Amino acid sequence: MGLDKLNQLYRAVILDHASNPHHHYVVPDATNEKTLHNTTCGDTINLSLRLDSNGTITDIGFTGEGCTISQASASMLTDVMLGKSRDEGLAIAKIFSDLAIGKEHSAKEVKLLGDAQVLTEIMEFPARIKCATLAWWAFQRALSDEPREEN
Amino acid sequence: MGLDKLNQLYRAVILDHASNPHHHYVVPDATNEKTLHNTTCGDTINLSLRLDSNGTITDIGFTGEGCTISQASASMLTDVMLGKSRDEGLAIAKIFSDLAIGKEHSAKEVKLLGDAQVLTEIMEFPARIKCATLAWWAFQRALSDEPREEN
Amino acid sequence: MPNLEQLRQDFPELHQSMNDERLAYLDNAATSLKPVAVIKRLTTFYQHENANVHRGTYQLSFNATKQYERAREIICHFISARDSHEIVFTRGTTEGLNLVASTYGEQNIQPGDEIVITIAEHHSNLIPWQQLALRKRAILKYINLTSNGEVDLDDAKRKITAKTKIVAVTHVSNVLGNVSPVKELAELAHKNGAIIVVDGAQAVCHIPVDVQALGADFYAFSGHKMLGPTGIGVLYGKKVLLEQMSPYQFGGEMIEDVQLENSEWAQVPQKFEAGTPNIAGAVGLATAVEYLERLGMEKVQARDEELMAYLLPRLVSTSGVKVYGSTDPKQHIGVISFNINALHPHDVATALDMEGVAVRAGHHCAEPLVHSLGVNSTVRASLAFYNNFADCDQLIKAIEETKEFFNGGAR
Amino acid sequence: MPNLEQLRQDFPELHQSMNDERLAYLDNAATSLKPVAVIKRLTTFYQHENANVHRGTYQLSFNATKQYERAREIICHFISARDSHEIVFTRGTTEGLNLVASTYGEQNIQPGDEIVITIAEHHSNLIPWQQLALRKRAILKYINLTSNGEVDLDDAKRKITAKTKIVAVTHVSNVLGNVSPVKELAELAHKNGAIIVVDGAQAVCHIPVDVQALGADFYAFSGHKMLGPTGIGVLYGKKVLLEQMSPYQFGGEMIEDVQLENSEWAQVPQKFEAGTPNIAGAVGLATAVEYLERLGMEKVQARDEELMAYLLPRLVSTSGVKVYGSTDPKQHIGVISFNINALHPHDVATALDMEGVAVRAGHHCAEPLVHSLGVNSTVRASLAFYNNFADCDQLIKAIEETKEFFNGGAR
Ligand SMILES: Cc1ncc(COP(=O)(O)O)c(C=O)c1O
Ligand SMILES: Cc1ncc(COP(=O)(O)O)c(C=O)c1O
Repeated sequence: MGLDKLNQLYRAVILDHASNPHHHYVVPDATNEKTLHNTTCGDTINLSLRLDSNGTITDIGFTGEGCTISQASASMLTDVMLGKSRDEGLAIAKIFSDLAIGKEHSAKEVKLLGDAQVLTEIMEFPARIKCATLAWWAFQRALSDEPREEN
Repeated sequence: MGLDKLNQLYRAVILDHASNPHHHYVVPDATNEKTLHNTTCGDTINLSLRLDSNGTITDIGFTGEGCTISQASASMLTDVMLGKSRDEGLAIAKIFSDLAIGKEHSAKEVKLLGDAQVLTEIMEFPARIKCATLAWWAFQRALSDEPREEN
Repeated sequence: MPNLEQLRQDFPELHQSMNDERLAYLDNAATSLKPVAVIKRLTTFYQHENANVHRGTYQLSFNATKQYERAREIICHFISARDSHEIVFTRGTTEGLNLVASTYGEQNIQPGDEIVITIAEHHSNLIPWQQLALRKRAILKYINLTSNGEVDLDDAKRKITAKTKIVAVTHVSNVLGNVSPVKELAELAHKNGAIIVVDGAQAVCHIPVDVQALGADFYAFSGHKMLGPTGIGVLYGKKVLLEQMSPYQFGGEMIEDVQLENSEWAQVPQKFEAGTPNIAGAVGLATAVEYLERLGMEKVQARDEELMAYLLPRLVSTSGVKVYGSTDPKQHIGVISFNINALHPHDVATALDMEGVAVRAGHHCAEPLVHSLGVNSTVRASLAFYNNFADCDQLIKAIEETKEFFNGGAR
Repeated sequence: MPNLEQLRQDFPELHQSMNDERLAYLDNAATSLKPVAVIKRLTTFYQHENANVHRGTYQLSFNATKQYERAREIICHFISARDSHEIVFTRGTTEGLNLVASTYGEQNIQPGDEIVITIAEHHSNLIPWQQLALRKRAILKYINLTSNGEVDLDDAKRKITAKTKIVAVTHVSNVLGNVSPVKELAELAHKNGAIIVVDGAQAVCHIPVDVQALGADFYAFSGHKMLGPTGIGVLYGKKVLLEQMSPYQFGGEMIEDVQLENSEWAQVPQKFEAGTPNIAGAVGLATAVEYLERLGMEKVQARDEELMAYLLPRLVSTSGVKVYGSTDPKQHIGVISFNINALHPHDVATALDMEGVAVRAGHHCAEPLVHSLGVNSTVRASLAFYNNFADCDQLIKAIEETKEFFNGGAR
């Protein structure tokens, strides 16, 4: 197969986000926050965001170490989520998680993912799905009410 | 194969010992004693004996529930051991245990086993070796100095 | 159910001899035989798909992980669990039950609390609770059986109280073959704020199991008793319980993060699967389950009942034979325990062995139950759907010859 | 050692493709491939010899027991243990180490006691001790490594003191591949009245192991990393220690006698093997050991060294590649960890995967060690005697192409 197929995974937009990630910071006065580890490689994503009283995401950022895919994915996520309501955000994150486990969504829904649409190609590289979804899970966990271990 | 081969295992002498076991009692004032379980079938053998100050076995008896083979073997053991010294007894028990795990002994040594010589045929019925050796192990354990769980 | 003789072709071990006689394998409760499909699956896995799971970044390893997790899904469906995260792979029933006692039990049992089991339990569902009770200064109570060998529900109502924290019960007895009233016991347990742990070792290969309908909080079983490989088993646990529990073993795969001084646990079920699991075992077990599902568990059950309806009355009416437990074949799920006159079960088993009949003699790792029958041991014949009437006939004939040998000829 | 190409024929998985490329399987430290002999042995066992062990009163079961116990003898001989009773079958290394921590550790560690491990430990030989220390309010100390990645014996002398009760150390590092000075550490431990527990997971398939010469009190390893099936492993323990220890799990096979209120344990090793063991796994592992013994572990080691002497300098001299640990190939027993420029190991592994090269990327379940290298993760290539120079060349070539892809073309 060789490396040609890699071009499909490492699109220019992905490499751009990875080398110049957007919102690469910890949100000051964050209302919600979650750190997740990718047990496969030891990578971590910390996602922090601020919800205002209307439930709108007024700031969002990420830090942590990771591969091209996980960094790009987190960067794309922050772009998409900024300014969305909590519920809109969760709905979009669910679309992404669903695609990652092979469920179908309409083209209209997929469009909501913004740049992150390109990551759906990741399904061709199943070993990397976890890298792509880590940030989205962190987002869901940060906003969910689960009384689970908070970092 | 059928049951013909069974005659080889259940010799008349074995059936005799099993139905009319010798020394089937707990030795009063026993100096040494050991109960062993056959985990395969839940059978037990209690072996008790009295050593006098010269180290001679002046009485020996067994109780417990078991199959034809284990009862007959215990009965034969008591016959052989009565009047022997501790060391002679242990040497004879070792011959029996050795035969059970496939080691060879001279015809002269095997003769020391008395009626129990017939049990060496048990090697043809490997699943029953444990039944035959239980009493002999109990004898060894009763006389050994191991500080192991005493019953 | 396909043609029976055809089905028997699926089990190579059926077609061999033992002591130069036709083999009648009637020790299925100890371990089942394996169909060709399972053996082939193992071979293919080891030849072409073998790789470690979870941490792989290459195709082979990803595929192995997929097969392993697919096995979880298949088993989840087979026992009607809600979510494949509720399926923990273990070595077998024994490990599953120990896991619950050492984690849930260790965390939740206080001095004075009560653990209730039945007198019919296999040692694997008895000693873990007994030792837990001893460690915690808790009280272990035994539910009695009726004279028929069935769990006495009236006694259960007396024994299960507000002090009870855990009820542990076998789904099907490995000595008498009867089915416990798991649903009723689960309701009793839950009404009293306790959980119920079910030992399904003897059930899964014989009757359809629906853990949700049963109300089981935990349900443990072994692959090797249900056509699968050795060394693999399953612990089902309700997700909310599994999530509360601390890990059982520590090592690879079960942690999110390790610091020098402490560690953060992974989510269920990985939290309970430290180290490299029995990957081929899980994959082979999935094939065994698919085999059973293809037959259909209702049909498997019907076939078991047909065989038992044939064997039980014949055994009961053989002179000198005492059968333990119910006289209703439906209360003998695959299992009959019996004794012959004054013959010791071990002597009987040796004689049957000479006639090619594989049965077990002993206490069947259920000493309290066997002692409650007034004996030290029994002979146990246990059936699977791939047995046939000829196997039953061979057993009856061998029993007749055994009686003759010990009472007539030699004795 | 027979003809190499002939030997490679013994491993079917070597001869397949991955992502349409020739497969270069360089993840042997995660799990080894299986020779035909082992796969065939499993097949034969399941087809014709399958039965439960220990309690059988019939021929088939007796034979299965004999095979299972014969496996114990073979393994006893392989690692030069004194007595096959010192061989406990486990699921793998992780379970073996947990067993020691939960029994010997639980019984012998008091508040304030010290447990000493090295910074290089796999999580399986770290978290059990960490958690034991937390439970017991004992102190966990880490021996540092030299800049070469080797165990710093001077630091060991400082850390192992009269307060030390347990020293736990890996025989061969799964990240750097170097050999720990087990003998010296054992002497230090014993001089201070402590015992030493050795993680042999990465050693047994590469170098001759003599547990007595090493002075190991416990030695744990996994079957699946040494040509054997998954789900089976071995814990060696000195008999006098095993005899003092309480059981690990409770159930069938491990008791002498069960009363309603308490139980009497069986002798070693049965005391530690509750429930039906992985019978086929043990039998298959014995075949794997016989295969290795037929080759001869000295020859296996020589072949490993030959491959490493070829690969290491080539990798070290590839521009942009940083190899961790020693530059001496003899201190890379089967294992090399490296990184390429600023590329993330996971991205590298995906690229190598596309080229048919199976390697691992991550912390290799040894986070403290990997962090001590100043990184979060590495790429790890690991060899076995059935690899060849073509595999090494394929890795080097794929690295070159990967660099080009990320630095040239796309990036
Ligand atoms: C050094 C070391 N210790 C322990 C283990 C754990 O072995 P297993 O996963 O077979 O229990 C491994 C393998 O992953 C290892 O490399
Ligand atoms: C009712 C019951 N529970 C538990 C077990 C233990 O199963 P395993 O030995 O596979 O752990 C058995 C089988 O021996 C059984 O019949």
